[in-house]
Amino acid sequence: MSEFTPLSRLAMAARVAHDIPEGWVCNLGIGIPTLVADCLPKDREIILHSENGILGMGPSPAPEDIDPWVINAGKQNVTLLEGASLFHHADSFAMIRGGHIDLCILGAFEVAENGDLANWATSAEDAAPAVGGAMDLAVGAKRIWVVTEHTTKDGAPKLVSHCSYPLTAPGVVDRIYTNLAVIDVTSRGFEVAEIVPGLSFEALQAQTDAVLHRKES
Amino acid sequence: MSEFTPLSRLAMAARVAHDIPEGWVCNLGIGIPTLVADCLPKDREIILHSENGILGMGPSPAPEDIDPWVINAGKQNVTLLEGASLFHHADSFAMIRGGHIDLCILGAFEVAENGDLANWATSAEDAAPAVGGAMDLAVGAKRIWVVTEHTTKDGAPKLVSHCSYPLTAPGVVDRIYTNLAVIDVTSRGFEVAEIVPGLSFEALQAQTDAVLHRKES
Amino acid sequence: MIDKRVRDIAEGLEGIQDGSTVMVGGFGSVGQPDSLIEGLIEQGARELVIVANNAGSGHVGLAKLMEAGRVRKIICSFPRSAGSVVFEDLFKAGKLELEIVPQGTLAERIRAAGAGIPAFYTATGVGTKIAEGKETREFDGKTYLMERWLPADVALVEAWRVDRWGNCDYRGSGRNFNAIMATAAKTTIVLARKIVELDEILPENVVTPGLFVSRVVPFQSNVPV
Amino acid sequence: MIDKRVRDIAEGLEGIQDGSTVMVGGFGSVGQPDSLIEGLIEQGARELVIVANNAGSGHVGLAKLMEAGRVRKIICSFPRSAGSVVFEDLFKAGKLELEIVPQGTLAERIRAAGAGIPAFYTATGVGTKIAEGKETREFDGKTYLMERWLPADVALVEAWRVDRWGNCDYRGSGRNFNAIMATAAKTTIVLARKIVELDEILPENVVTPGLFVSRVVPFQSNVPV
Repeated sequence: MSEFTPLSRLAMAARVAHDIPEGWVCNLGIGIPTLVADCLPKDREIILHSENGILGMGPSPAPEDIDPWVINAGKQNVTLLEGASLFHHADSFAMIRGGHIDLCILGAFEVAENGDLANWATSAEDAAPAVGGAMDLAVGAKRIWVVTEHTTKDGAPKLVSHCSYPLTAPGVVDRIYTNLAVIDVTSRGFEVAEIVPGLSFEALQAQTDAVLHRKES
Repeated sequence: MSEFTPLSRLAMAARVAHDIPEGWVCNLGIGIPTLVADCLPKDREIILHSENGILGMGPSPAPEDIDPWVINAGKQNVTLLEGASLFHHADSFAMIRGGHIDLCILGAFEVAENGDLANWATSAEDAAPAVGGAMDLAVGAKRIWVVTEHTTKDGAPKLVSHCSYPLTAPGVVDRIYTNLAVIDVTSRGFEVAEIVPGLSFEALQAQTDAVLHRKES
Repeated sequence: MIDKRVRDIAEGLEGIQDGSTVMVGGFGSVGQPDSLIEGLIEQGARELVIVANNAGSGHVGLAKLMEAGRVRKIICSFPRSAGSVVFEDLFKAGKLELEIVPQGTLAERIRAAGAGIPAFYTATGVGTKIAEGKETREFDGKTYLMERWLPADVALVEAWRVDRWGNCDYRGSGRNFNAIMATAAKTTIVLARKIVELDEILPENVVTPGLFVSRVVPFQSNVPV
Repeated sequence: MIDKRVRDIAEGLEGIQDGSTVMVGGFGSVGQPDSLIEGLIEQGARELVIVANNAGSGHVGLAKLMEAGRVRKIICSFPRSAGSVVFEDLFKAGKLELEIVPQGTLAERIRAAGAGIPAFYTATGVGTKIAEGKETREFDGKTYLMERWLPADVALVEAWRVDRWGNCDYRGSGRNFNAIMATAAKTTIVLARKIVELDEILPENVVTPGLFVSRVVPFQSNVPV
């Protein structure tokens, strides 16, 4: 039996942050993706976009510095960096849908080996699904990275051969960061780029509902 | 023989200006329409729009007050009133095409009795016609008033049964101000609202290539 | 003199008809014209179609309007959020029609209505439930959905500074849906946090030019705390 | 550190290929990036497709570029104006392709390219020569034309204040086509009248957010007087 430690939510966020190059414009979804903001390397300028009309978001404010008029898409108070800009929803989504956002980091219910993303509704019969900006981001951003636990709380795989939940967008995911591995979505399917120390490829495969490929070197 | 004096270009502009109610947002085309700006009643607030991104244009500046960065669609230096706003071309034409301009005053080569307007090209074979914003204004503004000489310099009628020149837009003209008359375009065609003193209805008809109707009272 | 200022909320909301489509600006708590919504409950119009990003939360504002049975249908991107109990109850009981629109498509449909564009194509929603019943079309080898404009009878908007011509600016992230909804309605009613003189907002800093605005309502809080 | 500033015009225009579609901002003399156009003549790219409102006048700027035989086609709304002699001569001689687009349709096609909208419908041009060869379609009983987006390889833009992230504002009527062309090109090159620090343009006053801008060129007049 191998010993391994799955990454914490914050460690997953930090792992993603590590891969974002200077100068990229990034949009962060709700949940673990939001944590990425706090993990960005201090020596790189990375510009954060929020759907509700902010480019150049800074860290959360100290309680005494809260400006109630400045919130992010998750409705949390945020700050503005020097160089920030403010705009309305149509301009904001023009940035997204026009391909001007370098990277969007999203959570997921399921990702399929062909890059299909399901992250907005947990069943086709869902009474009142809430899509928000997920579909726009999924098709509009230049790259989609998903950050998610490798399996559900019940141990069911979230990386699957076919999504069973309603799609957010077909074939859009480029890369997946889980608490167990970093996986690229390629033309031949899931390609494992990295596994947490102590976890075997076979053990990772056992928690995944699609064939994993070893990275060609 | 009756005695009459055709209106001068400035008098035509003044006649049009007289009919614009307070509060209307107006766009003025090149030529006589531009003169309307100088004839607006001083006791009415009328807001002038320019395609190149100005709402709230004021009169021409004195030579020493020229700001070379503020010009109208005719490329003339203009001023900004208190309450003016500046925007880009897509927002400016969104105002026009979205039906937010109360009135557009345009010149014309020909106007037909069904409201067809021809004011951009003088023949279908025109080597390099120049349309500018005329088509957008013609279909987008809530009302189109044409101000023009009643005939060409050669005496050919400009108010016609059918336009011979390429159309700017079909069926859009509401009212025509000429140097001889004010004419409404109605469901039964041209309806004469006003004639310059001394000119008979018959004499006006003789200079018009479509049936004129007397206004029903 | 052009003066779009009205005395109070009641005068600002005069004439809103039963069956109207009403846009409600704001995103989260920023730029939500809460006191206009409260005023709309007073005003009494029924069978409303509401266009907003969310479907309200708690028992105030939009949620209260729905709870009062005034809303026939809601068009939004994200109805289910923390505290959206009124919406969920009404929806489950079949007492509220729902049209889910992706947030960017919602914004663009509103902008299109203001700009005279009856329909446009977008990649958002292709290959998903959102595409059901919608026309698709290929351009340059990629598939897009056709989406229609979304005009309204009334827009309820909150702005920061507003002058008597109706020129507006917004504070912080407050322009969100407000600035586009202002362009898309027959009657745009702006709740002004501050009413200012004509020359106070510089021409280059006006976000909503006055021609989009019908009535300017001075801010006064009628929202129960 | 993100720093989009380049040394000079030559560095700003590096890599523009033969056959590129190049947008040129400005309306009248306001916001025309004349020195970038002069630089493009130096740079040497040929067979260009130019998108601009006008077709130049006199023998400077755009007219000079055309006179130098670098332009294959021009897409504009108003080619024939006082002094457009170079355009008229080339056009009559069959040496220049021309696509006439109504000004509002031109602006909207450019905006659509920046916003990821491959096509939209407009009433402008219905029943005219402009409609020839274009699809029409009825919505709610009214006829509209379908128009396609108009993306470019390069946009040449003039702004007033620009910071190292590329955030821009514009002076007077200078945003005109500049602010929309900045969104529609793969490479947007901004001629900055003033280069300023990151915090000098307030967030609410930025007109072109920096993400649209590729290179910031300090203003220097290379335009022969």
